[in-house]
Amino acid sequence: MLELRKEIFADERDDNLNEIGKPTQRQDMIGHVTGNTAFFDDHKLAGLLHLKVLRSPHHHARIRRIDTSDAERSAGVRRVIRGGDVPRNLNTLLSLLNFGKDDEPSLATDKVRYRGEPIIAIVANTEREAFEALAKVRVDYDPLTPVFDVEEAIKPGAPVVNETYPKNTFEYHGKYDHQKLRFGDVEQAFAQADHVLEQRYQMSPIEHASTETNGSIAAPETNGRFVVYTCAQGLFFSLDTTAKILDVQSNKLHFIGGTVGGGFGGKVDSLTEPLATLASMLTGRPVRYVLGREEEMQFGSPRGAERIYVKDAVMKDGRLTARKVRSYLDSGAYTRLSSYAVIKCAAHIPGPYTVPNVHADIYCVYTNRVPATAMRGFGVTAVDFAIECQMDKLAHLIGMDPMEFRILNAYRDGDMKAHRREAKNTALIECVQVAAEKAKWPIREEFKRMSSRVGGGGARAAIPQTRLDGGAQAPARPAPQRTSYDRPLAASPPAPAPQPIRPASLEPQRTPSQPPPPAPPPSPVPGAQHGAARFSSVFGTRRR
Amino acid sequence: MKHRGKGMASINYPIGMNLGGDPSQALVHSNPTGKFTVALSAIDLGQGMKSVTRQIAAETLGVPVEDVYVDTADSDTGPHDMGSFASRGTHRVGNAVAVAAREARGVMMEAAAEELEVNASDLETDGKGNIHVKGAPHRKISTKDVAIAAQFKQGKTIAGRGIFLVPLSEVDPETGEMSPATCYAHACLVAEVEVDDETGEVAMVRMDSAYELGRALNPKMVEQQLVGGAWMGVSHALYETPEPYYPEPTHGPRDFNEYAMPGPGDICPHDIAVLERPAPDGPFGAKGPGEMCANPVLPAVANAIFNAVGVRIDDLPITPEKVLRAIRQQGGAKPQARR
Amino acid sequence: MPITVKTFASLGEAASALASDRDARFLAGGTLVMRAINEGDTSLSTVVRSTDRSFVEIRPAGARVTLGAGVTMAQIMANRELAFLHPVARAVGGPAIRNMATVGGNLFAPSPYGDFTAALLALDATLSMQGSYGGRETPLEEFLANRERNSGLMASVTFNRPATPEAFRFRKVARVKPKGISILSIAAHLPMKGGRVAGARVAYGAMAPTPIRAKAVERALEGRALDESTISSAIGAAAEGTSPATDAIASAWYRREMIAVHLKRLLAGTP
Amino acid sequence: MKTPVQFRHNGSDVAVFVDGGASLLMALRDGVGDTSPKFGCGQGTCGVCSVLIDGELHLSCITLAESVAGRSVETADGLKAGASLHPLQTAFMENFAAQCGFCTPGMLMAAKALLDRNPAPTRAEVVEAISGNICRCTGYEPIINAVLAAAGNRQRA
Repeated sequence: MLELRKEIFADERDDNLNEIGKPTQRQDMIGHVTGNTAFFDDHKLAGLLHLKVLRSPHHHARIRRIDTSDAERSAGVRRVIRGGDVPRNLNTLLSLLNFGKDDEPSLATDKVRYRGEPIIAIVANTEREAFEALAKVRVDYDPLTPVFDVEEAIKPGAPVVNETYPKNTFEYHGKYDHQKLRFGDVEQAFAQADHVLEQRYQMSPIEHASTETNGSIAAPETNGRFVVYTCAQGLFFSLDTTAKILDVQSNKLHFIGGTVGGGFGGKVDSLTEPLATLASMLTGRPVRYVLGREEEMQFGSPRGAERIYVKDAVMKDGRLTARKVRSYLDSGAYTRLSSYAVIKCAAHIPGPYTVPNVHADIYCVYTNRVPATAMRGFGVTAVDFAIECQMDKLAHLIGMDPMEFRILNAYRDGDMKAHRREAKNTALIECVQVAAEKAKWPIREEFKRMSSRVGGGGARAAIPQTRLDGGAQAPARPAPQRTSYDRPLAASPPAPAPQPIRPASLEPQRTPSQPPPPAPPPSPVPGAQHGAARFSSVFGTRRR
Repeated sequence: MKHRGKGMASINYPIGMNLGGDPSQALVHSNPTGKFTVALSAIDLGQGMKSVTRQIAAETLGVPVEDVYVDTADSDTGPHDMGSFASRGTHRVGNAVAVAAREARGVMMEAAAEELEVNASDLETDGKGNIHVKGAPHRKISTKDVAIAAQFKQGKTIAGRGIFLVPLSEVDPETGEMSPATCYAHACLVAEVEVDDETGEVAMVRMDSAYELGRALNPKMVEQQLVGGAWMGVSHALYETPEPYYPEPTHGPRDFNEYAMPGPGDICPHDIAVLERPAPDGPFGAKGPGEMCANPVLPAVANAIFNAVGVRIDDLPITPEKVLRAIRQQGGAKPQARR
Repeated sequence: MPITVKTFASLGEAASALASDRDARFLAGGTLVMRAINEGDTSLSTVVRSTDRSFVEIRPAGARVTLGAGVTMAQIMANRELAFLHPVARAVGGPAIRNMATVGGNLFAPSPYGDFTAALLALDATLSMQGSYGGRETPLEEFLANRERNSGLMASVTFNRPATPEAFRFRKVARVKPKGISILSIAAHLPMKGGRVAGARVAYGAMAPTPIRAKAVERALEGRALDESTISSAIGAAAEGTSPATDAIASAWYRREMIAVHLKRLLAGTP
Repeated sequence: MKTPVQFRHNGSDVAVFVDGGASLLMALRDGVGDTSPKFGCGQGTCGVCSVLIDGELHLSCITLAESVAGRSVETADGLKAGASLHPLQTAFMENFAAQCGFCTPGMLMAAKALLDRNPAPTRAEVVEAISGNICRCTGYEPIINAVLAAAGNRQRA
């Protein structure tokens, strides 16, 4: 059941709209309920061939020899594809954004780095014939010691998973094995804290488990082009990745997709498009490459596991004064998108709270498992689990209500965030207040009166002097000039930062003075706040 | 014996990715009878891309939603879009569609002005397929007639191009200074669970939540995301993983019998409040509910389990085995203060 | 080579076809064989079927019930005289699977599957196997002991009708509701004579590579009233003789810990 | 070597040639050209290929195509009566019970199998009826509500 709480922030909206905000029926719904919606696999082409890949049974092994002679003679086989047949058999997805080094082959040649890594592709008339041919491929391996634990993998002398990154960590800024976040001085805050709590959290890998598995169908089109029916979550991302791996011009490829049976991040890797297209080029026939369910679950890329250490400093009165995070994202054998999740994670620390001292080191670590990829909230979901469990423990530790503890530390408009950008358009406090009300979770009056729009900025907008690694200091910066984000409302003088609240358990009778609720805003100028009008502020060169 | 407990968590979520710049494009054009097509390469994976951009285009053009059809995704006809991930669709593509629709609307109004012999600035749309002089609704012309005139008489193209780009944000190697996103969605969720202290089984009792996502462009589709996303959050918290004994890579599930997710018999009531604090740079203020809806559920469930039986499980997923071992280690369930 | 499908009118012919071709598999409900084909099991090149009526027959009359090996879970749920087996049949898969899954197939289903077989074990089932030269009877327990090495074709299964409806109890424990695969399942036939258990048979699913009897539990119950002391001594013996697997759903440790808890709940009649 | 199979498909007779061991799902999608049943696993564990055979719910991916010879097969593609939607289809639309839409055809057939036998199911009966069908988008709640609505039974017990 969903209710719209229109009265909250009403002064910031113009709800006088025709189509926006209406529960209009989905454009695609009738296709869904009639079964007429066409997914990639619903395009039927004459003379369709089927592609299956041989996958490594080892977690980590050197490939000594591959013998495909029996497979090539097997009934119905049109083509056997080896790594050597792939024009550019080394890629990394984010190379399209100039981020990271090519580190992953389409088909392994010298070495396999995870169980399930593709080695040989077979193109045959039927799926059965492709399976029979796969069973006839002979591969000799020299098994190597695998490493599965992120903290084992970064120890000196650990087996090297991926030679592109010999330290088993992604390289940031050409010099670091992790991404840093530095704001203030956490060590000093720990020294002065009433309580310090350090805990370890483990996010598990997760399978996207879309009901439609990954797959694509590639076929020769007119003018020497190839059409590819795909389930890709990024159409040009997949097209350009395929063009790079096959070393063809992008306009040789015509990708058709856009209607996907669930993605959740599991269809951004172009797991099938490059090989299906290559197979179509090599055979001149339409080729279908669809993962089976076990393949999808075990060898399609999952959400990466994360091991997160959180160390916090908290005062008796509930103020969070420092947060230090060390996190290891398990990227598996190749980078895919984990290197980016690390950046997203670093920017997210310390969560939606204003903490004067923050320190984070986030690592992208290689292990001998299926490469991880994007999934719904990756880089954030895991660290939110860690931070919010930690917040519950801290509230318990100082005897404060967890809702009130969140409200007290919540970031507010005008506060400076650890990644050195001003917090704007914040609404955490209001979410906590409404959730408490819905759940009939009692919170004290002064907490019900607090607002994301009051009490931020001022001293809280400044950047503290920051201790950098190697002893250097980044200078403090005073509160920045107001930016284009600020609304007329901000004209009312920013109230002082909230007074520390003594936890009820210590002194229940004492209720400190709170800033008054914001004055009722002026009634909106007609049109001035129309959603469309607001776009004008988007374009141009606003600095974020 | 069974124990009930409540836990909460609050989160924010960055809308969109930012690595190498984050652009989306859209093209909007009218057919000769005033019906509009939005051409995209953006992907609909069920989140409702085709539908939400359709409403944005209709609102901006000032025509009924039935007069707009969204065509996606064909790389020959749809202009570039980064893709459907990072909760960027509504915000990035929505903005691009709004820009394209505004350009098309401008041509449409010029063409109408020429037909009505007034200044375009004196005209407005009624959202029902007509354009009329402000304050004089009887002096009107239908979008159909405008399109026909533009096409066959005036030689005008009622069309628009739109792009929305979040420029590249450099990341400082030493301090991590960066602009990871342009706006943030917010949420707070309360989970109530029931824990069986003999088996370690955790059953969901109910969820109450508040999600702030700028603007609910379509409340029903927002509800789809939030209800389904919270279910996935429960699944992450209590059930699923392809590596049940991580980091040991053994006993991986091979099918939907072995891959545990909450069944229709495991779900609980979920009451949701939606707050709308418009993002200054969002299409009609919208942010993106797609990913963040699952995030508060994981910690809220873990915290509820502590409230119920006094054990902290910091290692996902929180299986009955982990809960049982922790309760045993603690010497039995230790229920905390009821909420 | 491509797969050949051979359909026979009689089970005897089907059995001979199976015996003469080591790459042949018998197709009943399809839940095992069709999946193997879809997933590229190349060890299988012949599919043998039979349209023999007896294969899908239910003979519920009398103290011993007989089910053709091709009888589906849905058929059982539709048969009033088999009410005592309805909870067991309902525990197998979802509605579609129950329209396909057969009694015979369940006997071959690897752990943690085979909850129906556990019930048959508690009801002292005997199997009639159709070999290429005539049939033979095999106690279910004996069949399971060397299940992989059994030759011939399952024709039907015959088992006890519980003395009274209350005398038969079944419980399946799963993570996912209502259609999860087993952490474990327990079936118990506890006929009472003069307030005491007479002829107890208790069986477990998912507590060993195949469903097994819990003989120590049976001993603890036999000849005693179902009171607290009896139940607690039964619980004490609950895990005896079990060798559960660790899989994606549960660890061996957890299964061993849970068997006592759920046996207690089954015997005490608590949810 | 292909084998001919004849059966009734949504009320009309069809004949297709299949490979040995081919599933009904392949026969429907590649032979008949009805793509409303989907491939989700080939294992009988997800339900997106659900169809009715002689009125009973079956998983077409683990049904041998030859085994439906002479029988009647219904798919989501046959739910409509001419141009007008089946009450279940209308209810799924009104309740926004589909997102990506991939599980929807199978889900609809599971629901039809229930309502054909039990026109006024309880919530528990609906839950049981769809328990073999995986949906990764919706969290099941809107689907359960849609089936109850189609049955004209809003009871939530």
